[in-house]
Amino acid sequence: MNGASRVSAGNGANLDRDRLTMALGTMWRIRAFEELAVRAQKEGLALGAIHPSIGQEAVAAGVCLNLRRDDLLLSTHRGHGHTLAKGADALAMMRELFGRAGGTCGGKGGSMHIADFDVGMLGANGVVAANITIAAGAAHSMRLLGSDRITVCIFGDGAINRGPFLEGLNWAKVFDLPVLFVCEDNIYSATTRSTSMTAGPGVAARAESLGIPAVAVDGNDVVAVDAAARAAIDAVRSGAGPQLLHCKTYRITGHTTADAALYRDPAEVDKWRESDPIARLADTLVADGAAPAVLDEERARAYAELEDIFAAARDTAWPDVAGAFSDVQDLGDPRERAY
Amino acid sequence: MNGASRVSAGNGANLDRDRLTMALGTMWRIRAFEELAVRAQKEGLALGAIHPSIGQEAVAAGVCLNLRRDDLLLSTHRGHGHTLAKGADALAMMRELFGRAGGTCGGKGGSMHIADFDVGMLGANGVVAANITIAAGAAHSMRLLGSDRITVCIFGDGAINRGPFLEGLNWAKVFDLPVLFVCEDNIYSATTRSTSMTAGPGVAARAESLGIPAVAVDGNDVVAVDAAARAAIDAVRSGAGPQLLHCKTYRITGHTTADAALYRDPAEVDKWRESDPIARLADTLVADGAAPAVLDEERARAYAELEDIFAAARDTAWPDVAGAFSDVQDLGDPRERAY
Amino acid sequence: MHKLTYLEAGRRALIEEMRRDPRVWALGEDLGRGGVFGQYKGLAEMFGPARIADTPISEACIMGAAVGAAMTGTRPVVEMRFSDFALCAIDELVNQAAKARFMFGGQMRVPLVVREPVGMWRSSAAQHSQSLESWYTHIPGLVVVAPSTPADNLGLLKSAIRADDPVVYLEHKALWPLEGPVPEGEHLTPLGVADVAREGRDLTIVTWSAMRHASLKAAEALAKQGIEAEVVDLRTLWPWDRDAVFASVEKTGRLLVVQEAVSVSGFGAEIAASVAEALHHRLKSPVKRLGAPRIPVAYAPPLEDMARVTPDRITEAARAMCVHAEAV
Amino acid sequence: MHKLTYLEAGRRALIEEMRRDPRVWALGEDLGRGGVFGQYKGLAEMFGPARIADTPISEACIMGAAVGAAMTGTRPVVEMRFSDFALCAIDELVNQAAKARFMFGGQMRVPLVVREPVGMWRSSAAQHSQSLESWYTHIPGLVVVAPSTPADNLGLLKSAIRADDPVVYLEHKALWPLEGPVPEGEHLTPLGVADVAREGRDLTIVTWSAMRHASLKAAEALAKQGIEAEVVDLRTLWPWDRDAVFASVEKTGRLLVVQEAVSVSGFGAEIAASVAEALHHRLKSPVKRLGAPRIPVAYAPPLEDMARVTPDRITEAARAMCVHAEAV
Ligand SMILES: Cc1ncc(C[n+]2csc(CCOP(=O)(O)OP(=O)(O)O)c2C)c(N)n1
Ligand SMILES: Cc1ncc(C[n+]2csc(CCOP(=O)(O)OP(=O)(O)O)c2C)c(N)n1
Ligand SMILES: [Mg+2]
Ligand SMILES: [Mg+2]
Repeated sequence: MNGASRVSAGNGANLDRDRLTMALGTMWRIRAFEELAVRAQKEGLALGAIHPSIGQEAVAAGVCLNLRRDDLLLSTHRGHGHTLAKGADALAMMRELFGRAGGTCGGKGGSMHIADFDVGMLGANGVVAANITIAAGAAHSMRLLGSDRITVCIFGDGAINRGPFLEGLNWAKVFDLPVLFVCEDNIYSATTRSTSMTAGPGVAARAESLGIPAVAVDGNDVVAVDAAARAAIDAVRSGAGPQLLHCKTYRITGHTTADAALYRDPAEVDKWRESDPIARLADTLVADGAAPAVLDEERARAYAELEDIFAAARDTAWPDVAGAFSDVQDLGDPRERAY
Repeated sequence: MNGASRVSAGNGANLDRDRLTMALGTMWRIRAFEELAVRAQKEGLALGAIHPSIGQEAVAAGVCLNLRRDDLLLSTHRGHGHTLAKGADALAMMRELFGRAGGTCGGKGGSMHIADFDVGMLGANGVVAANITIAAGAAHSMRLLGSDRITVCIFGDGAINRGPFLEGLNWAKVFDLPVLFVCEDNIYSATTRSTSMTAGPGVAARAESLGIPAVAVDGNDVVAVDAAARAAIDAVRSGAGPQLLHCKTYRITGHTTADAALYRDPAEVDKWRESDPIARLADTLVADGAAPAVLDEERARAYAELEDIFAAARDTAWPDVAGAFSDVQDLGDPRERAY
Repeated sequence: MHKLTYLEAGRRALIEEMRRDPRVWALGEDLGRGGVFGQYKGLAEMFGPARIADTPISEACIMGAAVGAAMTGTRPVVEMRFSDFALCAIDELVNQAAKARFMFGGQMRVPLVVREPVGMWRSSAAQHSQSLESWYTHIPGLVVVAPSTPADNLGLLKSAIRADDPVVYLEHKALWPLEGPVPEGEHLTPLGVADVAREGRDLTIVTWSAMRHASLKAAEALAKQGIEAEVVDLRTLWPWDRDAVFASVEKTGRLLVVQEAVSVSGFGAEIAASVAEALHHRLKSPVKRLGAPRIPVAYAPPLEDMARVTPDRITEAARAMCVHAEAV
Repeated sequence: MHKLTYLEAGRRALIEEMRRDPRVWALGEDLGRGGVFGQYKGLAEMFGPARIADTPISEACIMGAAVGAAMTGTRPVVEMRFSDFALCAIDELVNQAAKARFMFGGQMRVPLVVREPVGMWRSSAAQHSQSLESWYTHIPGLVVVAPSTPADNLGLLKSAIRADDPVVYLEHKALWPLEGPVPEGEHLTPLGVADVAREGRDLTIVTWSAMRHASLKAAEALAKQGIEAEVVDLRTLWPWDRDAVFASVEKTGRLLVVQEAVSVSGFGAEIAASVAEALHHRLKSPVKRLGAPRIPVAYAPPLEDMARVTPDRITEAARAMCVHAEAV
């Protein structure tokens, strides 16, 4: 029944060292971004809720390695990593977290609504599972327009119990659309262990019951994620219809920066820390003969870049208040009846 | 994958002739009710939309044979048969269709909102799939109250593409509730062949992907439906958690009385007419040694009863208009700001 | 001018816009067989199943997919069958379609039209009779349209499809068979502009959708009593035509809002409050709203009728306003 | 009297009612760990996981299951986390919970309470900041409650749980930490009764939820200018306390409605229209509404603030009404 085939890790296979070094760089940039976002929140610079993806970087990096710049990506409330990996401008993103001018959304959206249409990133979403149907529609649109851009939709393990998961996957398969669904399974939905609220064997079985091929992969092994994503995306591109990738990973931080996550066994966290996706990739590359110094450079470059970005974002002005009234709609006066 | 086990028809097994004669009577009553409802609509007596269940009687009869009067049942827009089989008063139902005083809902609901809480019939529903989550809640309530009443929820093949199907089944399994889900698969959702809009192998596979055992059965064979329902309901009663029954049947009429169903191949309809569930049961009983005259009596009794009911309903007064303002809510004046 | 029904006018609008703009497509249940009321009859044959798309019974996904499609370069026309079923897709419409452009800082637009047949239609009962236009007028980002005549169903639907905002387009089920004159050539009714359906000096009736016709009947009855009512059909509820309404009320000094929806927190409250705020000193009598009581719509005709605003009820209310004012 | 926060008062209400009535239970995401704001802290330990039920992320099923449960003898308290997510469960609330009793001819009732935290809470942005109370007041069958103080959050939540109607219970996120005096013994605030939070002779401010506090601040500022505002906190929006509002406006001759929600088609329109209809001739100045512009709530604080009705804005509007009226 639980028929998701497993792609084993890439260790031992022929490694494409350049490609993986790029992935390492991406992962370090995500890690640095998230750490600085957490710091920014402590300092009152990042506003609203921040959902860090520390520990989950291999999913973003591994999937997006296989996407074209003009492919489409939809994400979740925990979307910084995906957005960076898709190629969005990190300074604009940080400015958005700080609510500043020049943010990806002009400061109107914040962390949960980051989008960068220039790189095909169609948005985080504050509503769990909502992007699944929107992704189906984006793929539908590409079909109608005769475009070969594919759509990738990432969602969490908690999202698979909401109706749009069923409706969106069914839709994608009925219309045989070019979509890759990625379940980024970090074991928790907010403070709840997702398995306790999830009937049956899980996301892959659900996808298969809808006729959508599903593959489960170690989501902390970027080599494996890359390989599985490549296979699934090749299938999508070749017209085989929607595919699903189940990436098993772990949320190292609390649900938000405000969540101490006391409901978890510290031993569980420790165990997963040992499976840090960045360290694992570095080990793999070193074992393959890469020079540790080169890898350290990736790290150093990422933090240097992000520290600069942090400072630049902090020094950016607030957006003009007129922005509160723009981009609402063409018709009608948004100030109507205002105070 | 499509692992729904199949219960084969009862032919050849030891038949409980009394039980099946009762089923025959129920089926004839449903058939007669529906035919008179159709006639009533032609004559302008039955109002609103009427969704007849002609040809589907074995599902209602076979499932409800296994229910206690105090068990709970939730139905669909096509719910007359289920409601009758659960034991509701046919005259009150006909009055409801005519919008008359003494209708099951006092004339406020009509065909799509028939309910009879006295016999555990918690309602038809005008919103496809909506009763699935309500059924989960009713079962949840029984659990909390320490009651041993089980809940049965019937829905159509079109309902399995709506979110509440996923959410309700997942919920039932997560809380391990005593519910039987029955998919009454009549091949069509309104004018659409359901398979064309349904990804994957179908309802049983979807249930199984949620850890819910599923059985498929010939829904035009009441012996088989009875046996499969009994097994599933025994499992539910014994605490095995939710179960699903997939009954394959056919809608002989159009979607509503207003639908000529020209989108169907007449040969298809003819083929299914040959599989009429009432005729099949009668044949089975005769083959088992029952006297045809006794069976004919069931038919005659049903039509005689329903003709009387038709006349009685027609001669019933409209409800008092004060009813438009009652049963709205305890608090507040429903006439507030009225014209 | 030739004659078309309200239904045929909507159908013609869609055909014309689909011919004009290949990015326009329609999606909804049973569209391939013409849709539940026949509004899409023959369109699948004309444009093919890709552009007249049959969908699963998945209102949330119909709306969500339309949002995704509208964001990415096509122009979906969503069919919700009954406006009541749109309640299965409210997150998609309100949290997504209406807000996306703003949340994302104007990176894109969401040019979709949601067709939601509304209103009472004999014995459709509580889950198939609602009119929730006031909800949508409350949501930043949405345009709300409620045509009342064949010509307007042609001209407004075409304008709605051309608009770059998400438009909630409320056709009234009871109006499908209504016949009326429709221009033969290209006909676009501008969004946000009311139609003065009848001129009059004594009181202003502001209305929309099917109530336009009830109001015109009432106006005739009132005329026989010497009261000349001006009937202003808003046509677009957001943005509504303040200028037309205010000009009329300045002239007549009396405002009666007539709506089919539940009166409490109905859109009539917005109109009445706006006029009371702005034109208090010009009013010869207090503003007044007519609408349904705060009850679900019942199935039995005599009970259902208790939820109806009828020409008689309008006439009576209007007369009371005029008579009363003279007495003051 | 002792002091409790608004959050603790709600928690106490639920504890008291769950102790009193074994049919009461609560369901929602993360409740076992206290809920997203800590409103349920310790309750799972107190009442067990069956009565403080953790649920999947399935808002539609949370609401639908509550409808089924309420129909069959238990009394669910539904937690929606943010009122915005209730938009995923609107069919269940509006087409099912609100209508079932009526559609089924009064065979049963649907005694459930839906807790929906509302309102702006710094930088929560467009999908976590909405106030849609006017929607619910428009729906026959629903009761709508919006407490503004700890004592009321205790007394109203208890009354809501005891009511046999479905109640939409709107707590304001910004009020969670607000401290205030709360009676020690059994405390029930009746539904449908307003609270005159401050007496005054010059104008009536009708408000609810967090805007009570902004209005009281404004009233203080106004007092310094010699204007005495009466502040009427509705507490229950449906049914709202017409008597209290009308009595106050008859006294002051001026009505200012203050709401956090979008003003267009907000509940303030219902209040303003009702007063304009009934008390036109008693008004010294036109009715007036304050509310948010018709914009989604932005993330960046300076932009977010453009959606806020502030004490200054209230003071200014109230002053203009009083001054203007004197000039007339
Ligand atoms: C419809 C909806 N319900 C509830 C929430 C509140 N919420 C935000 S994130 C979250 C947990 C989501 O879990 P998962 O999908 O596994 O994603 P993760 O946070 O683990 O990345 C919840 C319940 C929401 N945003 N939307
Ligand atoms: C949410 C919703 N969408 C659409 C409809 C309109 N509708 C009524 S019945 C029906 C077909 C349902 O098909 P199925 O579930 O197979 O039941 P059947 O009519 O075949 O018994 C549709 C689409 C509805 N009532 N509710
Ligand atoms: Mg998760
Ligand atoms: Mg069917």
